[in-house]
Amino acid sequence: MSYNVKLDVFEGPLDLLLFFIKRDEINIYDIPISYITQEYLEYLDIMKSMNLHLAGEFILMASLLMRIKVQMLLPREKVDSEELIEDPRTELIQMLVEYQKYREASAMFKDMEETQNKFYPVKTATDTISWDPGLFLADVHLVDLGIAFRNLLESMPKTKYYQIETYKININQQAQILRTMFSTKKRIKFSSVAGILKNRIEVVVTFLAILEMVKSEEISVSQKTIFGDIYLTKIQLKETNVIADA
Amino acid sequence: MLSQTHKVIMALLFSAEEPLTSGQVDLCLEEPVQLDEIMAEINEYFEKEGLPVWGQKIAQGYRLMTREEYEPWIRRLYQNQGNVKLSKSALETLSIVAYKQPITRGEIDAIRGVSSYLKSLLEKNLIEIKGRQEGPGRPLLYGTSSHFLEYFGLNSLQDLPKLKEIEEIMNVEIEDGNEEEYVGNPAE
Amino acid sequence: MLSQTHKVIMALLFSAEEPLTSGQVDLCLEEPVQLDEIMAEINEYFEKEGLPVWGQKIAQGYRLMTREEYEPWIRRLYQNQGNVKLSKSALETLSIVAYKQPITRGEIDAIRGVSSYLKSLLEKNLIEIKGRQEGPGRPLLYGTSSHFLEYFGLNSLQDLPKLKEIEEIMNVEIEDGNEEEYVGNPAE
Repeated sequence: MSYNVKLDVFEGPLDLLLFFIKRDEINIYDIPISYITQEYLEYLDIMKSMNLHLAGEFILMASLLMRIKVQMLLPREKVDSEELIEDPRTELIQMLVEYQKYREASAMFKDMEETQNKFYPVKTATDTISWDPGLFLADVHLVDLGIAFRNLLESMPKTKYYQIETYKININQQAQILRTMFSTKKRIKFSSVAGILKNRIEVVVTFLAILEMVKSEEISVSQKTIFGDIYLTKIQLKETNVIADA
Repeated sequence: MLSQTHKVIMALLFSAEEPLTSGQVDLCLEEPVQLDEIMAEINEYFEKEGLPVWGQKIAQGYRLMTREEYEPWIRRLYQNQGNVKLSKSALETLSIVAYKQPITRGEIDAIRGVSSYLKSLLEKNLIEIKGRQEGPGRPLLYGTSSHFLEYFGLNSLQDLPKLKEIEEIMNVEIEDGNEEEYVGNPAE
Repeated sequence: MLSQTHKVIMALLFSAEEPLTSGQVDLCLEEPVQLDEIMAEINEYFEKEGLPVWGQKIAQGYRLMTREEYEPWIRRLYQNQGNVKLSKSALETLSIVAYKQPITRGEIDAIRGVSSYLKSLLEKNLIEIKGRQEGPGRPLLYGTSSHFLEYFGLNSLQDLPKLKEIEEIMNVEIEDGNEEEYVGNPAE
């Protein structure tokens, strides 16, 4: 089988299938599934042999085709003659018909584009009129707003963020704050600890400090109900070890 | 000869950066006018004088455009930029958006069978975000913009050829194909 | 009556985005023309017909202008066509206010790296003062207005495209250059 087809012309698996359907004058509502599967797989083989990367959608379609083929080969169970047997091709046919509709429509858009491209809008200079030039330049849409913001974030020097993160807060320091709190109380609610923290980073670091202290058996944590407040309790016995570690 | 009203409307047409609507003309003139009638007269005048322009009814308004026959010269003026045409996949995506709007990216992909790129259509101002779909994930909904109408020379979305008409074209093509050949295919 | 050359040059003048130079005209017509003479004749024609436009000679060439006496109407047109357009810097500022509100001017400037003018956005009622920040100097806090939501067709601020969604739209574009090549990407 020879293919005089440009490799890059197919928009996707549906486009490729429609190419076979048109080329071989196949009735889209009665696709010879075995034949078309073979054509499709041969095409994919050619792509592979040319060391071309196949988009996942093409592989997916291959498996759909093979599934339909198998379903059609299976002997159908006897059913009530009144009942219609669902054709395994139905879903594929619906997809192809729907896609073909818009593919035809896009050909029409192409014609319309070509026609309209022959007209050029008349442009008059307008500098005799005074208006606010800062507010009269470009059409703005919602996505422009998002893109503008995203680009600004992108262009900001990244180091700024890191400076703030590594700045004046670390696990040891937060652990020390907790130890100070434990010097007057044996048990502390986590919510009361979180209450004095200024931002998310402090909460995260403090939480890490708590985990460290639990790991070194300096404190224990407990909870009475699910999603309830967490209690931090100082473990007296291990105190000497911890001080030695610190 | 041209009346004062004709001249004022012509001046507005010349200076407008987007299609001039009847509402805008009424506002500027501070009295209601029959824009369609006046534009018909202005177009008649342009034609009679052999001027290289016409007022096109587009995107719910009128825009002054050069006549088709001057395109070869004007194109030379723009030789370096030229009119960049939309790619095949952009046109496919756009036609799905046009007929099924408002639509999510997932729905577009499902019809095309591949993932679609919306950025260039958004950048060219042909489609825009129309809101979010209710339900899980609340995905963004896309639709066509008013520039879309201008770009394709349409007055409104109702001027889009009905998909039914397209289906009819397709059916004719199918009937043209030879169906009998495949009746006895080994697959069945 | 107008000659073909006059009409072609008129078409070029009408569609040019920049002042039309004698060199450009020679290139488009593929023969040298006396642009000054022809433009004088075209202007004479406009005058005689009472058309609301004329070709103005400036340093770089000729450009199409509307006549001064139509300014009052055109001004009104810009006032109601132009109120929905934003410059790049206004857009940047607006996007920061939209996504980071409530925000102080200092914080906006820090993100943009330049000082920002909020006056025009305030005048256009796209942003508004939301209060004052606690702390030194108690600077004013800005946020978007309900008109902003209306203008962008949003139900609430939660409907703003999320940064993740913008990333999706932007990033996929890297492959968009290959959009005709879904099948044909070289593996290595």
